[in-house]
Amino acid sequence: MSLSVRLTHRFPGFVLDTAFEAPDGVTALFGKSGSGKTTVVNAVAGLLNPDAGAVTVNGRTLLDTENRLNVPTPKRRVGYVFQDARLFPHMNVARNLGYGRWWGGPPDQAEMTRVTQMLGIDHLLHRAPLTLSGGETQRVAIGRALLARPDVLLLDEPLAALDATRKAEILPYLERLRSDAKLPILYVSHAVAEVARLATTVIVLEDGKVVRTGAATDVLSDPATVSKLGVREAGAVLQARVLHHHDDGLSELQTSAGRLFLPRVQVEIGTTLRVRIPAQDVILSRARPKGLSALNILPGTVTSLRQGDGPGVLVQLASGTDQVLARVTRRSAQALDLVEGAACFAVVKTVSVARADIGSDHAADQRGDV
Amino acid sequence: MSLSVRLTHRFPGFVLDTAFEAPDGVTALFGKSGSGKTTVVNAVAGLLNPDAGAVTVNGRTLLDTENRLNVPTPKRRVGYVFQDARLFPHMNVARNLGYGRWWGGPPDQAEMTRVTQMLGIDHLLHRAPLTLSGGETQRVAIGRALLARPDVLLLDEPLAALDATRKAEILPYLERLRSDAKLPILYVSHAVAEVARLATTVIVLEDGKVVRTGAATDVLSDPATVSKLGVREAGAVLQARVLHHHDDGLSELQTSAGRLFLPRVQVEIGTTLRVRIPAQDVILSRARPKGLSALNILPGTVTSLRQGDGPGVLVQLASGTDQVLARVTRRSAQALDLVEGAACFAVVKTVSVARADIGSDHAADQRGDV
Amino acid sequence: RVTVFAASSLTSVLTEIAEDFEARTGHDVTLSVAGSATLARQILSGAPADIFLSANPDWMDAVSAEIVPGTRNDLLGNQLVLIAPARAEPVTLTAAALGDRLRNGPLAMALVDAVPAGTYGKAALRHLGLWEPLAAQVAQTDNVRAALALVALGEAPLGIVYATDALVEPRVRVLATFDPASHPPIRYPVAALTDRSVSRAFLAHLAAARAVFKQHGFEVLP
Amino acid sequence: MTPLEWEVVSLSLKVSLWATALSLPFGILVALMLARGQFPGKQLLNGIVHLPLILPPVVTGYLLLLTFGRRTPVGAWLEETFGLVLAFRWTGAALAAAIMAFPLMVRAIRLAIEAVDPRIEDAAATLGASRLMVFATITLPLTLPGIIAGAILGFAKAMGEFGATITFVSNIPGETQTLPSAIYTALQVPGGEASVLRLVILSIILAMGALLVSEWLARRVGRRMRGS
Amino acid sequence: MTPLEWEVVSLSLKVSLWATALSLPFGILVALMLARGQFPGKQLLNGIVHLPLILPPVVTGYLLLLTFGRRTPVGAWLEETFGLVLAFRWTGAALAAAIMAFPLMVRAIRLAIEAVDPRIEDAAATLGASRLMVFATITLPLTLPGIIAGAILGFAKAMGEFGATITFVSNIPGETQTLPSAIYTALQVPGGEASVLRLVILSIILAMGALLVSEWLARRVGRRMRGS
Ligand SMILES: Nc1ncnc2c1ncn2[C@@H]1O[C@H](COP(=O)(O)OP(=O)(O)OP(=O)(O)O)[C@@H](O)[C@H]1O
Ligand SMILES: Nc1ncnc2c1ncn2[C@@H]1O[C@H](COP(=O)(O)OP(=O)(O)OP(=O)(O)O)[C@@H](O)[C@H]1O
Ligand SMILES: [Mg+2]
Ligand SMILES: [Mg+2]
Repeated sequence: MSLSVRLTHRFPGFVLDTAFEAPDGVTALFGKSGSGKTTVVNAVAGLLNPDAGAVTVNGRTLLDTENRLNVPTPKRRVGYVFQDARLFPHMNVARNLGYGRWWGGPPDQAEMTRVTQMLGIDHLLHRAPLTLSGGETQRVAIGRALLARPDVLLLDEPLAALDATRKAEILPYLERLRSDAKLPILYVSHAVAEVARLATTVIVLEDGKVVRTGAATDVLSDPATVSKLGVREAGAVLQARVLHHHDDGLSELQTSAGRLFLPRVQVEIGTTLRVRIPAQDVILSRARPKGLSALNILPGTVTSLRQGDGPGVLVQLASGTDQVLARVTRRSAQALDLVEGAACFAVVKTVSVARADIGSDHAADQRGDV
Repeated sequence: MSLSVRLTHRFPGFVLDTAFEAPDGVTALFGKSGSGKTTVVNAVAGLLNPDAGAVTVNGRTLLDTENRLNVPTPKRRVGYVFQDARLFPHMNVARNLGYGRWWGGPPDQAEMTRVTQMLGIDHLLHRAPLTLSGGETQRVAIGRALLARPDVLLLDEPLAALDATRKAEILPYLERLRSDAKLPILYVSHAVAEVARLATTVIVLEDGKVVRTGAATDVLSDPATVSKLGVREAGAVLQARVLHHHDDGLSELQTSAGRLFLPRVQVEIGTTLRVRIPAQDVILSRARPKGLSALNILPGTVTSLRQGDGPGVLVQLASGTDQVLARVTRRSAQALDLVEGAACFAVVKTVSVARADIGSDHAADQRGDV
Repeated sequence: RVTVFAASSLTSVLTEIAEDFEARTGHDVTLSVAGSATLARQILSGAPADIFLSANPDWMDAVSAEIVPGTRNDLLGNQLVLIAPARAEPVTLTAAALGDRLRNGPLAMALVDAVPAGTYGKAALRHLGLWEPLAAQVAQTDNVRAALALVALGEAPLGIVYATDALVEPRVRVLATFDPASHPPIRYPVAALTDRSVSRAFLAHLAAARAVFKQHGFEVLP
Repeated sequence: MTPLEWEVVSLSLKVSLWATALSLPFGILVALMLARGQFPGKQLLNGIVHLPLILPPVVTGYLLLLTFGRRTPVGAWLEETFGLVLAFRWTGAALAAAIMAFPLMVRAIRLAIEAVDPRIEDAAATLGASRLMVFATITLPLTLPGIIAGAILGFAKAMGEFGATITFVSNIPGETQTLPSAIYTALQVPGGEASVLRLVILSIILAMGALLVSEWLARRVGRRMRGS
Repeated sequence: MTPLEWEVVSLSLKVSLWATALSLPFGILVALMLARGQFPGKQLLNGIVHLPLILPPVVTGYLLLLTFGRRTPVGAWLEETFGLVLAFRWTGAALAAAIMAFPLMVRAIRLAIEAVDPRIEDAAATLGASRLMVFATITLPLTLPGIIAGAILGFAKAMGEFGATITFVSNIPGETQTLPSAIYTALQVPGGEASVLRLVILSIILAMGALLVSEWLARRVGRRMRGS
């Protein structure tokens, strides 16, 4: 078990009562504002002493209130990116970045350069934190946590203040950290795309309670979770193996349901990836459509239809051994006569499979598939 | 002119040199982290004294360095939601919310209730700011600015810390403010969906300079802007007039290009709306496709093709008097033989036109179309 | 009610006399004690004092413009003594013997250029040819009581104070009394500052309280 | 407590409380000017405020006597205009204590004002608060811990002030004889150690009480900020 | 300056500087304990620290004499063990000045420590810094303005200290005669005003210089934080 958390804590007017076990990799903490995400992360970092509970990271017990065990924060070796960046105001950016180094081994100049360039903060090294912009501050905070070479990363909405371009630069780095350094990561985010790309496990919190927990592939393609995530965020995650990189910038992948064409992914042929297909980006057709710009057409069978509050219907297809989710209107569902067991085709635009939704599959890495 | 800004200011290593004029309504400030957005907003609020420049809001000159005019901040009547919330730590939430009231007229209990309920902070009124979660803090900051009944709203990434559901509750409120209260709004955001929904005018900043400025409809459907926005964010904005509300939860709208079916919009029949269609959600077809779950099929003619860095091509269609953007792969573009002047059909899923991308058209309101 | 400004070295004796005066006449006596310099300056600034008792004629001279003509007279005299902690051996008044004694600590005196007991002491030592050899070992205190305390605590092996002070401190013994001729005469002048009957009554009472002053070791001047 | 001791104690309390209460507004004002102001002579003001700390108390007392004595123009003017006599009155003792305590008070408050985040004040300004309003509703409340610290320092100093007080207003029982003066007087009496001890213990008890109250107040203020 | 004045001035500076320098570490420690510690007797410690402020200086000096005099166990032990004699030495004057300045120092530093945002310290702890490291690298530097303020208050107080010093170590020219003692001496002589004035002006110049240096230091520290 990479991460095991059991916590009860009471604030006036709010009760946290959670327990979850997460395997190696990225565990996403998901939930509305005020649902208790930061509270959980603080307890893992040792900044909050919960009324009762136990926390184990990679087999190391950090907290066990029953046995009166409570490893102090500095000994927990967490790399925490706070929701409010909390830079040290009296140190310049370089000294902020170097602060955690002393117990992470000797300073590694190459790593420093790599991280600051990736975060686009290499020109800010001599600046005082108070003069940084919001996004710059958050990026320095990320760098500071990464450079401390922690045993576990706690990321509390690390990318909220950043633009899409910058996010797209930071996410692959986190992904590599997860895979190369085998660093367990607890990741708080509102953005399903980020979560889907990174997370092995998803925990959904509501009012301090865990309402759903499981493998990212399952949770994110479960229509029952959709209401927790918001309509736009539903989508299925498929496992796909890279077959070929084409000259025109596309990569061809094999899923259990059929071939997929994606924008070039920078991984070796044979790698297994996790590809997220948002339900709203899928068009259904009873006949195999022709002459469309969309390259990906996956055959499948309707396994369930779920009517939401609005005009939409969430259709779950069995496609090979995987599942595909599609959101269509009630009107379309009727026009196409979609019922359980009906055979149909899912049309997915190549480019609508966003790069951010492709992640290397961590479980597969572990099985030695790579 | 609702908002006219001309600023030059020099920080060590950063030069702001911007000038823009924005008509009534929401002006979106767009740009990467560190591009100078907050600096501009601070200058409008009077918190930064620029080296030189002038700021006029609704015909009232707030700053004119040449004429040594500089209205002090409290007299500027701005409602500023800061990137870092800046709640008053010694006042509870209720007192924070009430702080701006004294020059906004007598306290309006109904408005207070409306705003706190909309923001979901009515149960927090007696809490100390330090005990709030990140998102709660940001919501209180929004409420504080709104309740001050300002002459102009300055919103610096107000929704960054919030989940999709909560955003979907706050955006319509801001929209109504813009339309009902005719409040000019300067809105900083990284999220194009938010911007497209609200903004009349878009200003794109890069390294302290304005690189693009214009009506939201134009800027967001201009392929040249795409690189500034990030690939996923490109999309066209159409004007559409509500024709009918159907029983199955759909609304039918008339655009210059044809009919559109959207999830029910809560406006009166006859209202003109702004509908954003993200380029990546559009599928192209040379023949009119049949048997698809997608309800919206707009005919058009290719006016330009623009090859990006990756495998994608951005196709601009003239469709009626409007424009539609589509991102397709090079492979598809070749397969479909898409060239300038080619006639084709744009397929848009009903539900892919997100609710957040529908906004009431402010310019139309002003023309008295409603 | 009569307000008496008195040098602080007179505190205890005046308290006793004032109580007696109150008992006899029914007038309240307000006794404000501080250093003579402080009191004199206050009188010059218009302090509401009726009587001034100075520990030194100079400060009485300084306020001469304020006093009621004809009321000034030298009320008391005192003697200067060399003291040591109670168990100390006698010592001869030679530079060598004193210097020997002072190897373990200083000679405690009041400020030799400012406080009367100090200036008298300095004059006496100089007269005896002892000032030059001993000057470096003199620890000066801001009032004579502090010098007495230093000797009483054993911190200073020797001290020069008034005979009146030594009398009431059991932890010290008098080793020698300085010849009155060796220093300017020690005088406590008194004067009325207001021409009220109660002021005069108090002056008269002071003059009549010879026994009390004597009991406290003062010399009462005719 | 004997009636005499009681008189001394109540006078000391009266003097110290008035000294603290009256100098606090000025202390806040001067601290604000020093923390935030930009004006010529700022360093001069800073120096003047520190003077009572630097000079031996006797000198301060003497300067007060030279300034506010009954025969000085200022003293005469105060008496004529407000009927306020300072010299040799408890009011003068309060003035002396206030002036001696002033630098301590100003430093503590100034330090607290400098610790207030100007961004919070900016936020208040955008909400329409004038500079005065910002000060009253934001800066001042956030400075409260410093003001409490300043007040208690001032009060303690006022309770212990001796040199300036005795020089300025003498040592008149019932009018200007505060606890320190009484202790001084007792020290002049052979064998007065016992009464000195009693008075010292009284001083300590009073000051400890004030200290506890101030700590309790400061904790309350702090707790309110960190959430009920 | 006459040679005598020069002697007095340099001695005063020596005493005040040592007093400030030696008490600063203790001041920081005690301020930290009072600001952050939770231990029985905390209020007692708080009270003891304030004592020199509350008591008349003479009493403090007398208590010092009773504690550190050569005939006392503590004094004897210090002399035997470290060869350190306090009574009638400038070292004793420094001790007296340090003790009188201590409450001022502690208050200023404590106030600054209490203003440090504990969330920043938490961040340092997550980065592996032990409590001591957090204190040395985060709390202490952020407290620097308060430490500077405490040091200058302490120095100013040490420059002006008279009552406790003269009671404890007397006035020995060249050894313990500080500026305030010299000023007091001059004040006791009729007509001594002229030399008082000279000495007072010397005091003021020295203290003003120290004040300016401290203000400059504090500004530098502040500027560094707000960005070069
Ligand atoms: N010290 C406290 N006292 C009282 N309530 C608190 C305290 N700290 C947190 N809470 C409450 O606990 C709940 C959970 O807070 P938490 O910070 O964990 O939320 P979150 O899930 O991180 O939300 P967000 O996404 O807005 O940051 C919130 O309702 C918050 O108001
Ligand atoms: N006081 C200052 N001194 C030096 N540089 C500064 C100062 N304030 C801001 N800058 C720089 O000016 C640039 C613009 O800052 P600004 O805060 O306006 O960015 P922004 O567009 O709001 O970015 P973000 O999206 O990250 O908040 C940044 O590069 C920032 O580092
Ligand atoms: Mg949170
Ligand atoms: Mg910004």
